[in-house]
Amino acid sequence: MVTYKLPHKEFNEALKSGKLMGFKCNSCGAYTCPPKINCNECASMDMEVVEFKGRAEIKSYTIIRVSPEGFESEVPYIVALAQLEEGPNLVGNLVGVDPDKVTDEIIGIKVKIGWKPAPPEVKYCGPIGKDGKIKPEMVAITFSLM
Amino acid sequence: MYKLTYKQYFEALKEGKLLGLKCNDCGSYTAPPKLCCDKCGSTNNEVVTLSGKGVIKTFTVIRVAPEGYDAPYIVAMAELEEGPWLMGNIANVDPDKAKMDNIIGKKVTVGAKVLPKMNYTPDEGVTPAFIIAE
Amino acid sequence: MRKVCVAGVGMTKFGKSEKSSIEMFAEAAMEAIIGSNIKPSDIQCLYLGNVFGDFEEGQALMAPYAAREIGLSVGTPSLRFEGACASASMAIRDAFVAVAGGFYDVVLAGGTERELAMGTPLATRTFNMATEQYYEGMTGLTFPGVFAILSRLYSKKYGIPLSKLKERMAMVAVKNHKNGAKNPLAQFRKEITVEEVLSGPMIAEPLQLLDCCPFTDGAAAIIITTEEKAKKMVEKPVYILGVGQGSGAPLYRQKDFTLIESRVAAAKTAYAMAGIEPKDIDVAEVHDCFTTAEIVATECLGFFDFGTASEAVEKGETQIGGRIPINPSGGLKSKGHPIGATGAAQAYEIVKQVRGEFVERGTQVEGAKIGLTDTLGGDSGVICNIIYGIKG
Amino acid sequence: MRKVAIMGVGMTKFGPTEKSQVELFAEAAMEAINASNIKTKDVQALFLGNGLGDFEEGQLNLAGFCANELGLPPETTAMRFEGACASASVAIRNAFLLVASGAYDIVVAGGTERAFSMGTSLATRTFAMGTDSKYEEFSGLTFPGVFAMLAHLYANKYNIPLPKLKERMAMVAVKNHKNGAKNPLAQFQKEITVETVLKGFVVADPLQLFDCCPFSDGGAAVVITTDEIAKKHVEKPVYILGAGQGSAGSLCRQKDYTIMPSRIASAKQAYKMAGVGPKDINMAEVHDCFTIAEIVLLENLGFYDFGTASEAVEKGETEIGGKIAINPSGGLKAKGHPVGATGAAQVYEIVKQLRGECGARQVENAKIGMTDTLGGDAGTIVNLILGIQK
Repeated sequence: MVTYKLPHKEFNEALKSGKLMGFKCNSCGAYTCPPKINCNECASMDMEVVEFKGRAEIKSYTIIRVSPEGFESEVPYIVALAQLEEGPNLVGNLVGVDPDKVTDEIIGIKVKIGWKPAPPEVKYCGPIGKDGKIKPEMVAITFSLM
Repeated sequence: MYKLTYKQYFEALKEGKLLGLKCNDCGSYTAPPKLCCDKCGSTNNEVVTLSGKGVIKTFTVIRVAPEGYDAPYIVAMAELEEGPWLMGNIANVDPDKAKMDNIIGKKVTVGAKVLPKMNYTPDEGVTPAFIIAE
Repeated sequence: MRKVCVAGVGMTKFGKSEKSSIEMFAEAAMEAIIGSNIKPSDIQCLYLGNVFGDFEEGQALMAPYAAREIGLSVGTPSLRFEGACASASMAIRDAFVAVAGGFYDVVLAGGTERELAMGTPLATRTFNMATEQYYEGMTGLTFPGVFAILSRLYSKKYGIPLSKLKERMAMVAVKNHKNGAKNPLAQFRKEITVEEVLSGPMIAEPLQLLDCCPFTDGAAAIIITTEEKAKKMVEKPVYILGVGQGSGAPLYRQKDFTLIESRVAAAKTAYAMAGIEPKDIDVAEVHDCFTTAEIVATECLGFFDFGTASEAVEKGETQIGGRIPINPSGGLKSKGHPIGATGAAQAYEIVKQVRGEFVERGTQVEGAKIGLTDTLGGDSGVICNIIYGIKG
Repeated sequence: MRKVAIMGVGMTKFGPTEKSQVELFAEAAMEAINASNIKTKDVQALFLGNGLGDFEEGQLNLAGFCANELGLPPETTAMRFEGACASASVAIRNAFLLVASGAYDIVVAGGTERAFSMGTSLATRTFAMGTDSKYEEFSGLTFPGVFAMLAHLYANKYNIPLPKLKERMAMVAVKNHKNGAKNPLAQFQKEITVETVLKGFVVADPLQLFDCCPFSDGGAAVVITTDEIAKKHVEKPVYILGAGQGSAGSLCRQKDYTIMPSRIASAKQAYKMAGVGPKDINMAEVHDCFTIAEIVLLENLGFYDFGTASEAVEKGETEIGGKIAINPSGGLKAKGHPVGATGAAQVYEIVKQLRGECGARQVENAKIGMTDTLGGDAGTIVNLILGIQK
């Protein structure tokens, strides 16, 4: 049997304890984050789990003003694309910045990686508890200014 | 192209009229409606009012219900006098007293039951309600 | 491989419908069957695109119900394909492969979708399911959001000021509404102006309401068959000259997605199979789910150099009568976007274009012989390109 | 048409899991790829079965994500097929067809599902979406309900007293749990008795808890290729000898569904292509979503005359070592039923059986095996016939 070295649940648990985890490939040296079953660059399974520095640079962003079901109370919010120092990109919420005041000057800004729980009203996205709401293990990656 | 859509079929059922299609090519009846005759595939059909009478062929009592429904209730299939089978609920039997010998083979008339719009459905829900003749 | 043709095509009016997904598909399918001068019993397999039957109508397992609705026999395999917005194109491409490979002679392919009854919050949530859920879904990313991020990347990369880019994006919407106004099957049949686009409510900055395609109900279908059979069925069979399909990564793994690798790969496969180049394409229906998506698509498909497509829009090169007319049907933007049906509706348009059937409507691309469809599923998780052509 | 073979197969343990559907499929697929002695870049297409990824995880467009997860190149064709519980079998049959016709040489096909975490109420509702949503849904029909009505229909038609039929149905569950107890990947690895079944709470009269298969999580995958390529990579290729698929409409239009025309048509296609008949099949993995379902399908597939299969169960003819071993893996009942993956797990079992790799649950001298997968209330039926010799 083939087994994940770092499934999403362990990735999220590490993230909640302040650690951004991913892979370094022993074949080509590239980094993969978030994890997948093999290297994002060369598809080798010969990878080791490593802790990332957790620092990135904003490459692009948007402000969501019409939200999906479950995210109504969050509007407006910023979703951004950021590149980690190790190379991979992440999609996350830019937090600590007023969505109504953000400008294109944010592109290129350095951020650190964190997390926030998924809004409790969101459905269909993971394990559902007896109360009908999702269990708190679903998280979103966040970016905050350094 | 449709002579009878699901919406028109249920609007009529709510008014107490069971509609169906009669095929002008092979003579057989199709209900609930389709684009073509269920037997021969012809689109040469006309809308007719069916007798609304049938016989129960099989049933079950649902005791673990889907989201949005309260168990127990009876789901059954009836064969109409004109030939087609319909699925619906039996309206006038206590689910806890439903047994093969007091349900299967019984004559029924077809009415309608209306449910409020639920999640993941575009409209209110309508289903045939079978009433077992006394 | 055998030569493969499209015989008949069919499509419902797009927009709000009181009919079920299956009823809409059955109407489009019967139009295609009648247009091919065949009977339902001649069809050997059904390839159906559908995305949200479950959320929209509580209906999974759409394919066999659709097959039996139009009277195909119980021994007819029926397959539902889900590749988000590219579902119908996947179905068409797979049908092509099965006919080319000799497994089937006559197949029905297409798609259906009924979105409007869901309402905007649930529709936005369910559409968002086509992005990756574990590592990006919980940010609340929406599809307008995906293309909003793309717009900023594009503006930055090519040094086009955002205000300039936004004006050109608006011109995409204006062009597609102009075409759609002449299409009786389109959801929106009203011309709009650049000012209207730029004064619309903000959806996901910098995308405004009229940068976005609508939610739509509708269905479309085509009959795919061998060259030999098609010639007997119809006067003007349309050949499927090339197909290509690619698979993309989640957004965060694509890095610079102004250059969509899966689209470049899919288009390359299709061009190579057809033995032609981008310049040989006379007309294209491309995936303009958002105005900026059309700009980026036309570069990935090789119609314009990277970074230059927005300028080409401004110069009118993508208008009917321009260098390469894009979305003469009105595109997703104005014709509408019932996601599971979109690829089949693109095929419907291109088949009719190369047959020269839009002269009266006033949207005929003169002398069009070869046309391309481009359909994107998710944030480029699936890309499907199909090239259609007519002899002579 | 080219000859088509299966090289490697892979499968996760079935049962509740904390992994995502993509992760489950990737593990199964990598196992199949490794067992085929090929690399991910050799794979040209990925055909994935998935039933309800949207409700389960809010995840659509799964095929592309699985392709990327495995590191397949961007020009790989990746497609998701949904045919309710038959999704993976639809994917595998499509892979067979496209390899046979020469479009692809190496394809990964399989399925994934994470049904367990939905909870019974939402799972029951969403599973019921495999029935007709216009004309049947609002009766509150559930899948146990579909087969409960079938049990009443069957008892009435063949004049078998309901208590007798229920006892024989219980024996189907007992047999499948007995087999599942020997399968380390099964969700339930515990034997049960007829009494256990008849004591369970009623889900839909007359079906009780142990008449029903569970909600499961799991992934399974197979690598499908040509005869020629398979022989170069593995010692014991398993050949796909025949494939069939049928389509049916709403339950009410099927009328007396103790006879399922879509299943009969599908099996006929598969037998014809393979050039064999029901009596040539040594073992089968069949769709025992409910105990009565196994009884009825044995008749539809031609293993038994109509009305006689429940008696054959009582006589032990469907046990390992009996006349025809049915569900040596434990079936959906004990192995589990992650709907989108089920068909691939059936193929996994038949391939392992034909190769003689099943240990305690090995069917001796098996040469030809069959799979039978049902989607919805017989809306989609797929049958595959597999053999160790061409």
